[in-house]
Amino acid sequence: MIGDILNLLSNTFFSMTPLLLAATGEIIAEKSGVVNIGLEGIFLLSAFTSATTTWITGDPLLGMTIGLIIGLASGLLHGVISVYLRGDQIIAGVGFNSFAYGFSVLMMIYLWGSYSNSPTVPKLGNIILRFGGEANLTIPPTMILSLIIAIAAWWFLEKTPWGLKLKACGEDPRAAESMGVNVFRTRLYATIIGAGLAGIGGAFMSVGWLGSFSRTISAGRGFIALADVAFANWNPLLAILGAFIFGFADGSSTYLPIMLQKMTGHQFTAESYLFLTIPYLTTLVVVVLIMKRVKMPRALGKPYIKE
Amino acid sequence: MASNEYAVEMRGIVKVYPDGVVALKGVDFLVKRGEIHGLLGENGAGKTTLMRILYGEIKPTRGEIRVFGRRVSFRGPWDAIRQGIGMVYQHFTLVPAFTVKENLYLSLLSVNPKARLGDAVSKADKIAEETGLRIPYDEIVEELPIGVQQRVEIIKALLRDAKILILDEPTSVLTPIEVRDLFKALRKLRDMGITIIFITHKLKEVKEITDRVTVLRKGKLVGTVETGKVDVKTLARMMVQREVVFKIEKKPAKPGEVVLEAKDIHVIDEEGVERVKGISFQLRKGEILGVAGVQGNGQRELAEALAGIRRVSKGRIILGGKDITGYNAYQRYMKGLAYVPDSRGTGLVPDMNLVENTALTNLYRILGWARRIKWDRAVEITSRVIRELEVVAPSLYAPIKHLSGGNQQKIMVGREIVREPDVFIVAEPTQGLDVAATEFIRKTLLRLRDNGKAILLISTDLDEVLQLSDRLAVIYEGQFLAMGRPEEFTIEKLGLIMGGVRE
Amino acid sequence: GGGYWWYASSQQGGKGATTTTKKPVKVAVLFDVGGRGDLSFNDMAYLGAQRAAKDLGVEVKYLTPKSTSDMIPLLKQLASSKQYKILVLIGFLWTDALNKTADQFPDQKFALIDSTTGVTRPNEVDILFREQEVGALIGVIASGMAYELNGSTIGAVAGMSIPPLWKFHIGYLFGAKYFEMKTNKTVNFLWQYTGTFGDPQKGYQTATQLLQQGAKVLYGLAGLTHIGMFDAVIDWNEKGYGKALAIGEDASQEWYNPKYIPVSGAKRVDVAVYTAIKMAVQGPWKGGIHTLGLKEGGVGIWDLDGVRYFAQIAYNESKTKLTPDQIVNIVKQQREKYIKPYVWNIVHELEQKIKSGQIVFKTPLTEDEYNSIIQQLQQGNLNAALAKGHV
Amino acid sequence: MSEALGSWFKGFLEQVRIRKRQYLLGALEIVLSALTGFLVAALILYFIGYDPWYIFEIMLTYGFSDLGYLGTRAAPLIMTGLAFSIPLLAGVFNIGGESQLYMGALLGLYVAYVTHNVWLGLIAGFIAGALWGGLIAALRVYRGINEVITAIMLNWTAYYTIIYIILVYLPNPKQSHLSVQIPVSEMISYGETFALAVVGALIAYFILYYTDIGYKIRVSGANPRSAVYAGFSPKTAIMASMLLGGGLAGYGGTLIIAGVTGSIDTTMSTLYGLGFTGIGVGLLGRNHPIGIIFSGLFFAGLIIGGQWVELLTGAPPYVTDTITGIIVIALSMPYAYRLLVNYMGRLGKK
Ligand SMILES: Nc1ncnc2c1ncn2[C@@H]1O[C@H](COP(=O)(O)OP(=O)(O)OP(=O)(O)O)[C@@H](O)[C@H]1O
Ligand SMILES: Nc1ncnc2c1ncn2[C@@H]1O[C@H](COP(=O)(O)OP(=O)(O)OP(=O)(O)O)[C@@H](O)[C@H]1O
Ligand SMILES: [Mg+2]
Ligand SMILES: [Mg+2]
Repeated sequence: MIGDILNLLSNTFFSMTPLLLAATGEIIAEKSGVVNIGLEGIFLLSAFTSATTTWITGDPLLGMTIGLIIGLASGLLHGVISVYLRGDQIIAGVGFNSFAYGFSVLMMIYLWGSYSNSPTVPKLGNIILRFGGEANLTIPPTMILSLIIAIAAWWFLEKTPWGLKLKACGEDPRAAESMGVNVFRTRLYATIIGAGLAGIGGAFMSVGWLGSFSRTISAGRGFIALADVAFANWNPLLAILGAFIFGFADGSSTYLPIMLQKMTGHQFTAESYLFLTIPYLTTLVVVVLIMKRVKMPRALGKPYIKE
Repeated sequence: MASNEYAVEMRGIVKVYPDGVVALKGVDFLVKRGEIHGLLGENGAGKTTLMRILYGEIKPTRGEIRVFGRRVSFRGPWDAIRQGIGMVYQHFTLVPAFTVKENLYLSLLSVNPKARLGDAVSKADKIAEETGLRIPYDEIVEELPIGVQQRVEIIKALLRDAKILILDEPTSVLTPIEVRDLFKALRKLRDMGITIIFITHKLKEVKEITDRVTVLRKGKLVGTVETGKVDVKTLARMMVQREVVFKIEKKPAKPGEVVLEAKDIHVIDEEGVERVKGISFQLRKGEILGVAGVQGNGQRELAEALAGIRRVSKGRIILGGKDITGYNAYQRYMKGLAYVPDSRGTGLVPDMNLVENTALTNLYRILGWARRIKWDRAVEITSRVIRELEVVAPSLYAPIKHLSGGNQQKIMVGREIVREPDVFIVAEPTQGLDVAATEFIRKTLLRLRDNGKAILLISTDLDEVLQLSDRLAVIYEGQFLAMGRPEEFTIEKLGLIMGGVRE
Repeated sequence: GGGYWWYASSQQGGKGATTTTKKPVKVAVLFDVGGRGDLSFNDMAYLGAQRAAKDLGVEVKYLTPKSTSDMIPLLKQLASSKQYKILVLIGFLWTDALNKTADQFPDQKFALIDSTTGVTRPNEVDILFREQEVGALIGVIASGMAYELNGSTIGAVAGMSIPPLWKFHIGYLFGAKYFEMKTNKTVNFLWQYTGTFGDPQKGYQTATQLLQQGAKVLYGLAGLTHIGMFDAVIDWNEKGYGKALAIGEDASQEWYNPKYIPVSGAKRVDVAVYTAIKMAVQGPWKGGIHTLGLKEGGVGIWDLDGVRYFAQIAYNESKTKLTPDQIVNIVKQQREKYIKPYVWNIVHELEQKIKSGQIVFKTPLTEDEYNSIIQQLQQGNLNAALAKGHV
Repeated sequence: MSEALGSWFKGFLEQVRIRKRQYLLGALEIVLSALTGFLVAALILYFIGYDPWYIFEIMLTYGFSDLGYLGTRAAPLIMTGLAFSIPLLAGVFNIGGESQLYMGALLGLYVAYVTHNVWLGLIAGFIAGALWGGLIAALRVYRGINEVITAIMLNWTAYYTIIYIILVYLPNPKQSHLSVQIPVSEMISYGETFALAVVGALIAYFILYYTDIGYKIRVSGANPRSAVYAGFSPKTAIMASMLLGGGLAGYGGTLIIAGVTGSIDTTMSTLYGLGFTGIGVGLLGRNHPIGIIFSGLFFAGLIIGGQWVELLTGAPPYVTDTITGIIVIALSMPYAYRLLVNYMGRLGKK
């Protein structure tokens, strides 16, 4: 039993990590007024590049670094489009997702002639706590990193002058500018950093978790991360909670039926689809229960136009 | 050396906005060191545009700028700020969701990145000392009265030790008392050697505070004169190129029966604060009831309650003998009530065009079969507004945000006037209007009254209320402290009562 | 072991290739939504088609529809183009579209793989599989392996609840119960639908849950999703949480990690595709519904040649650093280590029963039917899964 | 009614006349961005070894040749496009079009199946979608919950629940992977499917720009404070926009059932992804119903043509996703091209 819980927690730690990283990044970007729904795409590209790098060099850490860099690059692209070219941030994101999906697989075909998945590559190690028997807890270091980043992000936004400037850009760019904040540059940097974090998340999926890239590796998690941002009411600390709750509920959605099956011997067929709704309904219920009025940045998604 | 006698030299400034509007057609603008320099001009003359250029917010299409003799070309306000330029906008540029403290800190950072929150406060305190502009620190900006917000704006600019301070229509939302304090502060600043550029439409103020004045007209320079050497009439003529009458002749009122009656109404706002504490009054046909008071004393809430935008927590409202307390705004407008809010941010939809904005309160008049909107009707109405109020606009279909403040105001007032309402509630109707427009709107209000309309005029402009109203009420902390005929009040007396002092 | 059929055909094919010299015949293979890269029937279909191209010298074109709403228009356009000797449709999603178009194009040949319209038409062959048969063999083997890992629980990571998986489920459970019956060793059985064929992380999670509940052997029936299951099993061993093995399906997937994936079930979609094309271009063509099972070599357990064949492909795609020989050797050792002779005996005996037609499995038509079969099996009533004969 | 339509049409022409320059610029922008998109895509294709021009030729010729096919493929996209854009005008970010479409399809299918009447099905579909959308709106309006969470969570909940319902309550005894089916005799033609979609879009256009509720929706989105001032409640506007948007998505879902498949399969491949594509369709249509009709057709064409690329060139289908992605990105920044145009203009003068 205790073993089950620990295992459930281990699962949670894995599945919450990319969510938390991406959500934190997105919060930073959105606080500056830029929304980036291309997270799914960033996950894919970074997961792919980091897997590739690791495959070539055999060094997952280097792989993850490249994943980060690709994330930053995607951020640069989205930043330039939505800040300087006043592009529609949502369209750009939608397009980027489709591009990333197609492109990562094309590259995979190009490299390995494979339509499905990359070769298995070495993975980052995990912290393993053994409590005897089948009671083990697996903690991916990246998860700890993601916690640190989330807390740091909160501190940065709430406690530092840069944070204040950044938030001003998301609240009222005109005011911010009149107070000498360079809105364009701030937004660009925020977008780049935000995407970078998502990049780490994507890299984690392939070189931290599975040890290979497959074309559907992100499986909608980019959008869950977006939901987490709103769930957290744009507060990185709450994003930790959100990611955890979702991750835990997600784990439970497979744990419960298996558990019941083991106890009762009844095998779930169609009903398993109902179990699969657990994480989504849980999140919804939690939100309905705890959510007070959201405080989203007022200039969110609106390009800053001076004249 | 010669060039250093000037704090600001702008020469041959041309500005063409992206949508092709030519706002400035080669303007020369020279400001001496340490003077208070007035900038006058009709609505849409280009004052704000010129200042936004000086402040580096937008780039001139052509022309050269020197600050303290140095040739400059700003990439953004942050450059201007480093050159010691500070600006207080017509529409404030504070982050509404931040506290005063945070706003001040933010602007301090732009000149001193190593500053800490504490520094901002202490520095602000010092400035408050010198200038007498007192402000709270921990309040959320958007919850502050306009007057206070403006003080924050000014201190914000001074925090960055601005040597040149631009004020765009600072007085258009202030009461005489507030204006007096402001002027005191400005004089102190001038004595401290700070150069001030002061935009206004109120010629009295120009005479009172400025050393020299520059007048713009339709994006061209009319001239720069020593304030001492010209009288108000001359300035007005320079502005509008025609004679302006300042005393509007006013027939005696012939009040008819009561059309609007408020019975002990109370209003509680979002924060649960009671903003209106039991106000009763009767408004008769053919009379103007003025409400004077300092911003934030509940006049906004009173007006909104009467207009049906806010629920009353207690009391009744009777319109034309009918109890309309339960009606929403839309229904009241249909019943012949009209309301002009004190804030364009409320009254207008910036991204919608003139026609759509006119439709806002005229909606019920342009609905056809199956609640269909007859746009051709809307266009007619809009054209009428534009014609009758001489609105300057690129086209019927230009987004309203591209109009100058004054022209926006004209649309907002005009669209109500053309409805010929029986009861007309107007707040700050001439806010930010040039003399001509002001004159026009005041005349219109009188005309409506003579045609037997009932008007409730809420204004911080005492000249306005004294000049127009047949009866006058003074509001203080949600109550009418005094009610009487305008002759019974002097400006001084009013000021005292508005400050809460009963006689 | 499995695919006799394939060797047979490839030899014939050799001849076929030499004979075809004139301008090549065109055929089109229309994948399922999602197309290649599912590590399952789409990829297998591609193999078969490629081999057809090589052996029969036909020119094969491929197409992946974006969704089921594209299928009817595409079929119509392709059929009326009269360009393609045969249109090979992969996967049950095509069933309805074909059913609605086949009659309008009497002289266009169609093949529907892994499903049937239930209608016999002269211009249409439907080839589907008796997955229960391979499932059953795997069930026995898995149970045996579980005991070698001194456990008694076997599990499966399944994709979505679709007809082919119903059949796998029935077979797999039947096999486990058959093993129980023959050895009186109880086998605990865990089956989990992940609701997706494309989410390796879900596969990983589900697998760890199953392993945590004591499963020793996991059967992968979820395409890409069960790649995650493989990874989970590998990690489980490497982390020393316990010993566990995985089993692949459709293609031989031993190469992914021969140490922990000693065996996979075969579902020869490639053969089906190949045969369909062959019938169309070389004849004799005969419309109708064929089901392939152990007897026809349509399903089975990959033998070492099969393992080597796929290891070679993976090696060429540099998806593994191990050479085919190395892989085959490891697989050989692991099989010897974990699949004891007594298990093979049971397997062969069951295989005989099936091939000889002594027993025939039921094929459920609705979720209800499927459920009731599963429940009775679970209660130990093996015959509930049989349409003919009994054990 | 005719009077209404008549003068509405007059008004429409009037708008076109007045905004000619605007519309021309818009068109120019679209053309320019499409070109840029194709250019960038071409480079990438070239570098990974495909012949871009041949590929584009196929996408365009095959994508836009079979009009019936194009129309039906566009129909649901137009609807989900509207489902995103209409709420957006009221200030709501509705990415729930996906599941609003599912719900519509399910109920539409059920009703059409039992009543043997597609039209009742379409109505039912609309209602189902509207209610599902209304749920999101209600949570946003009365509980202040951000619509993005609600939408994403409801999307997946609907996805799995519908599969369950089909497997357990609406199984098709003949084809085990399908839901019950509406008889072919009852189904509508491709032409009708598209026509019905266009009608839907036109009605949306009429409501948005020629009725008071539409006007209220737009005002509330553009400036809630003004809406309150004018005496209409932003909350009502949000509800209305979501009911309308969701309803149209559901209607679109039913259109697929009624016009194309006649049933839903238990892997949801009949419906999956249409809602998400709808986001792109709506925004590319500049959130304007008429524009959305065209962007819907555009997307449909790319999808259709893309399938042929694989058939004729052997290039993987992912080539199309890549190209589409790039083109969409290129279309996201009209301003960039305005800059370009202005710049050219200035060069011209010099
Ligand atoms: N962002 C803009 N885009 C296009 N035209 C603009 C823009 N801002 C102002 N204009 C136009 O430029 C002209 C000058 O505007 P400006 O605001 O400078 O006038 P102003 O002198 O400040 O008037 P007011 O006294 O009413 O504030 C006006 O005709 C206005 O319509
Ligand atoms: N009398 C008042 N009491 C309390 N708050 C006020 C008062 N007047 C204005 N405010 C708040 O200050 C903020 C800015 O004031 P105001 O509404 O006049 O500016 P605005 O909405 O931008 O209109 P405009 O465009 O005319 O400046 C608004 O959010 C308003 O809520
Ligand atoms: Mg101005
Ligand atoms: Mg003004």
